[in-house]
Amino acid sequence: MVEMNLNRRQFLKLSGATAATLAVVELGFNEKKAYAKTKEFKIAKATVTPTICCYCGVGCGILVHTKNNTVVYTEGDPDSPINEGKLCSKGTTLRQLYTSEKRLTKPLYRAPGSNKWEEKDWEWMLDTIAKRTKETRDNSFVEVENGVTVNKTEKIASLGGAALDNEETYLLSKLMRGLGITYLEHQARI
Amino acid sequence: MTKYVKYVDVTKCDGCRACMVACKNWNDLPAEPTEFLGSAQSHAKTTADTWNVLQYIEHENGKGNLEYLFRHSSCFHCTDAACEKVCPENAISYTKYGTVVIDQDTCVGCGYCTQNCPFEVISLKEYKDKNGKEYRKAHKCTMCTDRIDEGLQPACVTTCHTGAMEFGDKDAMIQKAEQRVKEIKDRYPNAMVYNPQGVGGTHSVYVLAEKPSVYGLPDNPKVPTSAVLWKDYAQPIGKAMIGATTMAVVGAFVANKIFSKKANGHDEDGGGNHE
Amino acid sequence: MSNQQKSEVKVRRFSKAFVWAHAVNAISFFALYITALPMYTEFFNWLYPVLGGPANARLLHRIFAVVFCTPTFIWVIFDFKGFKLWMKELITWKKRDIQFFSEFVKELFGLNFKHVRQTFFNAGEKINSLIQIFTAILIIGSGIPMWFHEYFPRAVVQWGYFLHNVGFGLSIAVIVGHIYLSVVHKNSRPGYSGVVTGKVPAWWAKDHYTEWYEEEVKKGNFPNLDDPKHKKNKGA
Amino acid sequence: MTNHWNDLQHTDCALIIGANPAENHPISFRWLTKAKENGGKIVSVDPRFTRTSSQADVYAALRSGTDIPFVGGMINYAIENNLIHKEYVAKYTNAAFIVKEGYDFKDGLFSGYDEAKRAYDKTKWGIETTEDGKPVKDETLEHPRSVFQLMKKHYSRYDVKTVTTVTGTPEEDYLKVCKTFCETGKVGKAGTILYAMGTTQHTVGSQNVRIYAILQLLLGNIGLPGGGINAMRGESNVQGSTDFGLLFDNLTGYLGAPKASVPEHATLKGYLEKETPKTGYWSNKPKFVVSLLKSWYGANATKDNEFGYQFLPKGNKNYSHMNLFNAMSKGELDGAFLFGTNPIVGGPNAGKEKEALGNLKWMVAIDLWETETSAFWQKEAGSDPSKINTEVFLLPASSSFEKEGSISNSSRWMQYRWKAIDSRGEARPDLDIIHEFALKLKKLYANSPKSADKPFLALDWNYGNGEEPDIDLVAKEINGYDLKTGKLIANFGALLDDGTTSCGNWIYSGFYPEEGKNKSKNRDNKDTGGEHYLNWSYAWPMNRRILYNRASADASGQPWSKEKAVIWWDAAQKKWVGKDVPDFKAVTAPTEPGGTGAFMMNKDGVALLFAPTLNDGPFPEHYEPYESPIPNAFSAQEMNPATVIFEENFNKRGFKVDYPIVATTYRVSEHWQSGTMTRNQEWLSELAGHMFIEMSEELAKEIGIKNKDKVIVSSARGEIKAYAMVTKRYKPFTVRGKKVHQIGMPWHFGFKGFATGDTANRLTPHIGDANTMIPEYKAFLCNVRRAD
Repeated sequence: MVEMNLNRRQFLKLSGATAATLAVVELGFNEKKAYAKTKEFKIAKATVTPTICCYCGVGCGILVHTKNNTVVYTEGDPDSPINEGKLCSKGTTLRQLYTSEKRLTKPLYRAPGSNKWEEKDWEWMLDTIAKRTKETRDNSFVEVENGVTVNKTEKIASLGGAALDNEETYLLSKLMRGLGITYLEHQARI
Repeated sequence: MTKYVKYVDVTKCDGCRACMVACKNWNDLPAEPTEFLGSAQSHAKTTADTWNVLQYIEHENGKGNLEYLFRHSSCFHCTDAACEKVCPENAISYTKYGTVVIDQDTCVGCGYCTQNCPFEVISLKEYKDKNGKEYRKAHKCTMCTDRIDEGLQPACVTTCHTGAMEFGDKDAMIQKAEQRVKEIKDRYPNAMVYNPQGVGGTHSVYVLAEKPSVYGLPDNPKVPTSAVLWKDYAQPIGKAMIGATTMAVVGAFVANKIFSKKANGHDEDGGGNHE
Repeated sequence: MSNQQKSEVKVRRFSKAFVWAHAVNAISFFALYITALPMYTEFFNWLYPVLGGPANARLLHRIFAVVFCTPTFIWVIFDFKGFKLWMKELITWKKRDIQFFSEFVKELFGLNFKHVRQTFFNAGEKINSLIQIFTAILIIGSGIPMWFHEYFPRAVVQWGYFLHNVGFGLSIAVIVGHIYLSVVHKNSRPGYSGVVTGKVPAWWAKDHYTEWYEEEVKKGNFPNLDDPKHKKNKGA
Repeated sequence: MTNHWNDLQHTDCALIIGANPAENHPISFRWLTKAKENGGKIVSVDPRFTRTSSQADVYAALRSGTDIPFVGGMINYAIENNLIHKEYVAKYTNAAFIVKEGYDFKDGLFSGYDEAKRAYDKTKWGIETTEDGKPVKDETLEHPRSVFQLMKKHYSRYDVKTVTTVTGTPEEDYLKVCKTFCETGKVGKAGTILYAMGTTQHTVGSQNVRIYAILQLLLGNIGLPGGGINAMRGESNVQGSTDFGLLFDNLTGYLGAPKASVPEHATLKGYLEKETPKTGYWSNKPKFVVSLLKSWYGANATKDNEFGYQFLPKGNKNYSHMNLFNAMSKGELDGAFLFGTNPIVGGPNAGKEKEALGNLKWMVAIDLWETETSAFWQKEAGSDPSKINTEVFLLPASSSFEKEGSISNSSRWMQYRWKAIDSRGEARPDLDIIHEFALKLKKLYANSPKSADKPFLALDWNYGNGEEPDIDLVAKEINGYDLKTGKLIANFGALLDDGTTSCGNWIYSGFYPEEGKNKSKNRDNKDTGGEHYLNWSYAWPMNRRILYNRASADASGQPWSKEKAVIWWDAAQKKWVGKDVPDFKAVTAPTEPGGTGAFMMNKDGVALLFAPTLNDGPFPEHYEPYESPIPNAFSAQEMNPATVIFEENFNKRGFKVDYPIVATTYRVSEHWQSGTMTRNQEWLSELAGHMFIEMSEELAKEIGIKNKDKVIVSSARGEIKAYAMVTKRYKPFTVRGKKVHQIGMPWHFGFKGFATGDTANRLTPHIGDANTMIPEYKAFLCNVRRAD
């Protein structure tokens, strides 16, 4: 998207250089490579993308440094007025959300009574889920109750979403209500 | 060259431990298994893979009030660094910023530094090379000297949100510390600047809320006398002695040649006129 | 005047056990020396690759450290008498021992000197022994806390480094002299076979350890060199 | 939050109660530390001496579940010592309103209570009105039935002695808190109250928040910089997800979901009439509702079909979390979707919730990790897989920086996240998953003639042609369009109820006012005055940073003080000007009708000291928790009389004889919620790798436990094993002359991830607040013994 690129360019202009310039101002010197180094500077040539922390509700700005298709560093966004480049322990480790060996990388399916996961492809998973949803909805749908149009199913629940983006929560809320689901809850309640 | 100091005001620290993970994140340090220590503290002290550790201390002060104290503990970057002194390979050196760094290529993992650091912040780590052979390297906080080179502050300072840590010109930071101690004397009567002169001052200067012993810090740390005797006396004298003996032997050899020529015809065995 | 003529008669000076103990001691000492040398001075850093890297050097050093501790036991177990004699000698000091030194210096530099009558060990050897015992204790004693630092207070470990260093400096100084005298110096060179085979030329033993030699003669163990049948080329 | 994070630096006193921001919202302490440097004070009130307490000027302990006595006593103190901001109270609150005869309060019960239903008839708490429906007022506040006098009387019972014997707070500490915080009642001073789940997770959770608000209103602290009442959100977008209607009872933007149980809701007309107040900003509700229906049902929403109103599901009961699991445990549910949620660690009485999952026929979990919940059928969970017939679909989701989109923080700032990297493995953004799932369903239902399928088929779903939805189209739909011109709508002020405008969430409308101007992407961080950073991101509503900021000025429109000025009436320009977007009609002069209605969202333009809308009374009143070690000192009503009590088998209740120790749960800095996001990371697991129970040295001694021992904590619901953390930071309370011990524990742990441990919620009860049904995690009874 053009707009995003523009935005990123603007960002880089404002703060990509920033980390360096800011610090130079603070330290009062800018001695480049005063002596030979054996290693390349860790975040040299990395792409920097601003994000917002996914943990608590403070909403700290974070810079994600990516290089060679992995995340090499994450740090506070010095441009964000909320955290001014500072972070807590959780925000600082955002990198491991990407790098953790525990990340799920494939859709998994557990058959009734089974004691293990099976890898499945997305297509099969979504098709099957859609089928189950339809079955349950169709079996349980109530159009009218005591003379009032209610158009609901009380046999499907949707839980969670406090970590989703606004756009996602919007679509989720719209879809679930669109299906007639009344058991619609998320972490705000608990 | 300007010397820099990491200023740590423990009274502003709220114990969030971002400094600990920022360090790991910047330096790509792995996590290590930790035991439950009976408090929020994760590691008893710094290790080869954990270059700074946040201490949590419950302390009842003179008035019987509870203080919950925190301290970011890591290498002090001493002006007279025992580790630098004892390193047999000159792998440890002072940078122009005043930081003390270990050259990983030169380090042989002997562990002399780990045993002589008055603050016990250096640790050895065992590695395996590609042939499965084990080797060791000493590790500690580098004060992110690679970042300083690029005009950035150490990762821990950069992430500290309360302003408990700052990084800057040595004199300014020391002045700041002294000023801060004055401000907090009411609340912390034992507050002090910890910049021990026994090691020539440090490049991590602390504002402590309590006496150093409360934090498990030595009151007057210094380069161990044994290390001074060893490195400043024993080793040079030893080397001189080897030199001297060698010289004596060489001298003796040469002298023998000379005298044996002069005494040609004499009994080579020396004076036969014994008895 | 050829040595050949002199070497004809040999006498047993050291037991096999001693020879072994001495050899183990010497080899392990040098192994320790070489494996530590690159750490002692950068001048010898080239030894690291030779030794297979610092880790290997450390491993070898530790293996030889254990070996270095064994000679005393070898001697004690297999030649307790010899060991006892050594111990006795080391604590027996007489006037002639002091005299020895002034003559020794002359001898060392090839000047004219006279043999001071000595027992089994001469005063020089006794000093050598004492210093080596002392430095060995120093080195072993300090090496243990260096190796097993987790079981010792830090101060002990720290002083260990110092003492190891001192012990090492002292011992190497003494050993340089010891070796010189045993294998290089013309006067003592003949005795070198003593630590290899246990036997030395009788005439040499008599010159250097007169008292001991005569005692052995009295016991009938050694030939009397003053006996004309043995006296061939001796004298000036 | 009425205010925002940066604004905390302006406070003269921050009362932190029911929260531990130093540990759970650490960056807030950047601003609180600044406040301290500016001379502000920090007061920490918590059962346990926390890291927040360590940074505080004043600390006071209170027993869990006693916020109402604690703050009620402060209200009494402020009134008795004349520390309230009287003019503010008289003008901007309903203190001057006269309550109708018939209102009464006796022995813990307000008038209108029906014991059988455990519910009040709220009409018994009416306000006297004039013939034209305006409230009758006495601005002298002297009328005996004035809200102020009734309130004064109500809280006169909360004297320091009674309060401290209930809360267990040392009297000296309590008075220090009262004195320090009530000083902010002075003009020119502002105090803030920061709270979190320690406040809300009680059977009286809503009233806890209410009583903070009452105190703040009395001290004139709402609407001011450094003031307000600030709920610190625990999740990055729990604000947004609530705004967007992920709770059963709200559509987006807090528009109530229609109910089958309310007869008027049978039609759109009836619904709008019933739910729309005549006055106040909510009188615009029909515009928001119709615009939302247009967003959801597009061309299928017409005037003739009530704009698709009938397509919406109408429930007839409370579908909240605990009811949901209760229904599940009875086998009433067949399928469930779980989007990044882990209820068998995070839900109350988690052991029972785990069992309930086995009654599902199918379950879809969308997550970054294999969670305890998605693995509930495994042996590790204590289940027998062969006996569980639930089909489980686990879909790998992208992390927050592997996709783009916006989130709304506690300050209501809507900030954009750009995509930094392609998703790990086959993970996909939730947006894509929801979209593709919707398309597949659309295909399955396509051309269905069944009337039951009509509502779903009518759902407008057009987010581009690719498999991946165009997120920009979603964003624009949320902002809304002028359907006549097809252009984006400027803001919710332009919405209409005739079907000519659409808007997915009215409170956000305005963040995307024209093409290419998604304001959540704004990154200009220059201070625009007052540290409000108006050009950084977008704050709903209307980019306002301090809610109710009209109250920062007096009735004549001038700031109460220079120090705390936010907006003021500029007579020359004839409009409100200042450092923030006015929370007021910009051109309404103070002298005009409604010109002093600082709380314009409320019907009468004033804040409610007396709130006849809550289920459990117009004034907060103290009741003991569901499980309490002590009888209620204030009345014969032990627990909140309006709380729903679940049947015994799902929720066993513990009593003091077996479980004499008060317990609470909380979070640690390094872990987040049910721990899935953090226990699956090595660095954070390393920092906080063990489940522990914090207890006082005194309790440890009594039961013979040493620090680091393993202990077993039991409640009526279950038991867990953990390390004992014996600390000086917990002290036993003296409550009504008796020693009461309290322990605390983190609730992050489960059996998956790098850091594992027993789940604290196996102990917590299935009982909730009388208004919100939020579970009472923060005060329950337990026992502790050594694990051998």
